[in-house]
Amino acid sequence: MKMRQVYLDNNATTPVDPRVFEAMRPYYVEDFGNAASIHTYGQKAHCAVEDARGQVADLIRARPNEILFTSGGTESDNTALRGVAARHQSRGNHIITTSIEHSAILRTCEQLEKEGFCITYIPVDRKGMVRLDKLKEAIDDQTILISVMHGNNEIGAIQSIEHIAAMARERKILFHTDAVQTVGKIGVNVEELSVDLLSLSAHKMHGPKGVGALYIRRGVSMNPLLFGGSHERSRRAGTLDVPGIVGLGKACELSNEALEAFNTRVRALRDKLEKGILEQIPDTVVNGSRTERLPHLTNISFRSVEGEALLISLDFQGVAVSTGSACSSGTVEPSHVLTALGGNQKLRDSAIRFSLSRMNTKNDVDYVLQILPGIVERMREVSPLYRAG
Amino acid sequence: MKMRQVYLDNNATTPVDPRVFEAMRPYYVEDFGNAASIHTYGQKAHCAVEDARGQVADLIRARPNEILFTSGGTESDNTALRGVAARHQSRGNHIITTSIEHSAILRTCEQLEKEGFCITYIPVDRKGMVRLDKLKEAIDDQTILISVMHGNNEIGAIQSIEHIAAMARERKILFHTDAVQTVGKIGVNVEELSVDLLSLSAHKMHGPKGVGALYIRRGVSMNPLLFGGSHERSRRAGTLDVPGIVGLGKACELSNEALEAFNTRVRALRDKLEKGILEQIPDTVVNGSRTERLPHLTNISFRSVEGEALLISLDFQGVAVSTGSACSSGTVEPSHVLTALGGNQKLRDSAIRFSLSRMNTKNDVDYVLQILPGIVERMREVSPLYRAG
Amino acid sequence: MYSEKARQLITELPNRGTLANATHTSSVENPVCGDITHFYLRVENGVICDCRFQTFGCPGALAASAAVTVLCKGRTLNEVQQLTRKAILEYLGGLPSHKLHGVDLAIEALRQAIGKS
Amino acid sequence: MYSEKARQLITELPNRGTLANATHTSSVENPVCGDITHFYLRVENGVICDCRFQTFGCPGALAASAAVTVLCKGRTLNEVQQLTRKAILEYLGGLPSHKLHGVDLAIEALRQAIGKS
Ligand SMILES: Cc1ncc(COP(=O)(O)O)c(C=O)c1O
Ligand SMILES: Cc1ncc(COP(=O)(O)O)c(C=O)c1O
Ligand code: FES
Ligand code: FES
Repeated sequence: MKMRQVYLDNNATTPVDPRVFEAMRPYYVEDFGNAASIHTYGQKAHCAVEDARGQVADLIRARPNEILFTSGGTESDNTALRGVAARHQSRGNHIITTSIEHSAILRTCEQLEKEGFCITYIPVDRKGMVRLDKLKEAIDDQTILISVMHGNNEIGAIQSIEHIAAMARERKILFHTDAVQTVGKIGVNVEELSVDLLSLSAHKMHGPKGVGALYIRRGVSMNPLLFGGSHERSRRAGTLDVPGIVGLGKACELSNEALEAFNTRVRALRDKLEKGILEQIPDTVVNGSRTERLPHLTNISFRSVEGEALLISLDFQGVAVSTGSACSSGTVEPSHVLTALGGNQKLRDSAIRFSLSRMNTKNDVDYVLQILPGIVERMREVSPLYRAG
Repeated sequence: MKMRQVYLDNNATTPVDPRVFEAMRPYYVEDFGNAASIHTYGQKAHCAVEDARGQVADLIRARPNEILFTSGGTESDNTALRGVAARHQSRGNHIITTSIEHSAILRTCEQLEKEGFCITYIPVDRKGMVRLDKLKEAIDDQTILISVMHGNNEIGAIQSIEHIAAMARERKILFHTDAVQTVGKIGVNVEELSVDLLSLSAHKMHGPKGVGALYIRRGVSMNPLLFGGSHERSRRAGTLDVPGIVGLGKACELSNEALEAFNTRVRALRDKLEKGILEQIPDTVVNGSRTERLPHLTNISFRSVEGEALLISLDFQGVAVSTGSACSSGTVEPSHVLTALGGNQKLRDSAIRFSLSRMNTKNDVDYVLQILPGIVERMREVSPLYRAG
Repeated sequence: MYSEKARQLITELPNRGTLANATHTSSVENPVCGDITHFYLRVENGVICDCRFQTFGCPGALAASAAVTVLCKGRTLNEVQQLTRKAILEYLGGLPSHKLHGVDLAIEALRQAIGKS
Repeated sequence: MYSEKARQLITELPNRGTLANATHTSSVENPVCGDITHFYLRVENGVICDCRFQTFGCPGALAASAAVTVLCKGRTLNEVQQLTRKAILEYLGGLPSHKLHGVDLAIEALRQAIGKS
């Protein structure tokens, strides 16, 4: 008998929706043209790409020509930061971001520091909410860009982007948000958020890996990151990944339709899981805000239990979870996000992120609630740190 | 009755081989894990990626850990140039390349010029061969990198890379070659070529779009282009495109097996096509070297006939060709490669590139030879420039 | 990308070639793209009774020039003077946006031809 | 990634917990990764007749510590002193490369335990 498989690591990546795959399929073997070619093969590919551009734009309420296709969230983030930095350096050399950004932002900022830019990392409070007072203080007349993530990948904290974007707009500072974890999960409207730049990635919303997009508000000028052919109106060189882009478009369309269900059904599953764990397993604590939070995940520390050991024990029983950011080298490094929240270091190393998707079922949650207490109990029996109560 | 379809634009992009697609298929909906995740889903993905790395390495006779996966040839080229430039700028600010490189190299070089680097563009002779004497002259003690393409995408000219790489090695200068158009078509051996860096792209060899690789010789140090997670041993951030990478690996394996056939069967088809055109249609001339050339393409000028008009007329009859580089914006700009060869401007605007693949048949060639003479004749009847003889 | 009408014109290239007994001719080149159009008209009593063209140029220029010859034949010089970009594009069923200036080339060639006899 | 043996040890965690009547104990922490191992041995006439462990650490550290307890039980202190990294890894059927230092943690904890009585 095959073991039950329960995938609860949807913030790391999601299964491609079979309908997305079907949409992509014709563009590999048959309609394989290069979207830049002017013959019929090329024009078919070109049309497919433009349809997808419309689907992406629709989901975030942008105009199609404000959508730039990239190779994923990481490239979108790199393009936003480096593109603005390079183009606007004559106006100033100061960039503001936060201490809980994804590494695609943090590492790029570190590189920009080496190149002479000045970066301010705004701290967060114990709930993971960016300190708006500190952010306001940090703005000066050298500030050219503020980048604050929308929903955090590890704890799900949702920042009040409209608020921060308004602050930036008032001072004529460009504003970017990494919305890789929110687009397709909660309503994201670039007009309401009032952002200039926004990153998204297909594989976090049942689309394929290796494709994403950067929303660039009309009129925002920036340098390309990839130079070469004049694809994407000379804003990003490289032959377009036609099937990938079609998949991103379809994933956007399907997510759009499922937004409501996500917010009700998936949220209910998450709540059931979280409540079950907190009730059945003593000495557990939820990391980060439980209110300003994405509806599909919970990050829980199991006191005195080492996270990776718990992860592997769950894996041996068919349950996939994460200890934090999986976007790493396959080794577990202490989470900079949980570190930024402050608090006990060992509790940080005991954190498990459960992230659901619209493909999860009540049975999935029941299975986890059935096996998890026993595993945690055994791991505590082996833990030199555990004293019950 | 459906019109016959003949695709002879394989330098722009190739159809995915059905066996490649079958290899990729499981990694979308089922084995969809993130290769950086430590649970079973992640490990399956990780193993698939490492198998593919081996397949790529095998094709070019490299070691697996010398293969870096990218989003395509453009990113590979950008990474090579900018990565070396950024890391080695303390040693010098001079880079040598040629006037017939792909725009992914040329535009990146132009950007580096804006950032203070000094670039020498070596001219070519009338056959499209890089002037080695000029190249030798151009080397000085500020030179940190030489980048010369292996096979040209428009005319197919193959440069004597071993020769140039040896020159570079002697002077301790890093050497990069853009082999996007040669890998999988002729034997490419990084040891024999003695290169430090080599770009390749899957979609030029019946693999998927949006994935490529950069060979980085062990010991060569360079900066990343994309910053973020520590994927690819911190040399390129971004969630790995697992199915795409699997497809690249499979495409490498299949190309490896088909190399011999490519060099005989595809070459014979190309020769038949070229000979047929030159014999049946007066006032035609082959652009570039006919000896030091890729076996699968011919670039022919049809005197007094405008290239794009001929391209479209062929397209109306089901035949896809190109007027030069298709890696562009969908508008036809004069070819910088044919310009670099020198000669008549109108002849340059009359050029058509026919590029074959292992999927083409004798019937394809026969069909083109059947319809092309009539089309050219009609286009010459309408041309104010044509005087027969 | 190209309408049925444009495809037909590009494929058949009606009225192509020169006219030995032309009363009006022109030769126009777009300096940017290098496309060239020649017109040859035979006008009798103010009516264009025959009309030919030659074009070295992109599909848009070919289609537009051919369209103009078709639209001109049998019309008076006066009528033809009113021939607009819009009318030609309508006849063509549109052109790709980066090919629209092919119509201007054709109109310019027509104007030059009927301007000088 | 983990061998059958390692999986089994991590799942069952044999010999886990403390030993009330231990004659030898140790407490070791890897300062880099923060993994902690405690060993509890009861030695009679130079023979380890019982052995327990506690570990707060990664799966590699858990598997290695458990392996060491299994390998120690019923052996003499002398024999156990010879216990190598290689022997433990062999018993484990290997470990992922970035988990190999979990074995060193277990060996160090064993050494400390039998070093002091
Ligand atoms: C918040 C956030 N930003 C950026 C990324 C990077 O996106 P990608 O995996 O498409 O490179 C991720 C996930 O990896 C993420 O969670
Ligand atoms: C010689 C050469 N280099 C680089 C590229 C760019 O590769 P990609 O299309 O994968 O971005 C191409 C093709 O577009 C090419 O022909
Ligand atoms: S490209 Fe200029 S008229 Fe055709
Ligand atoms: S991670 Fe260091 S011993 Fe496990």
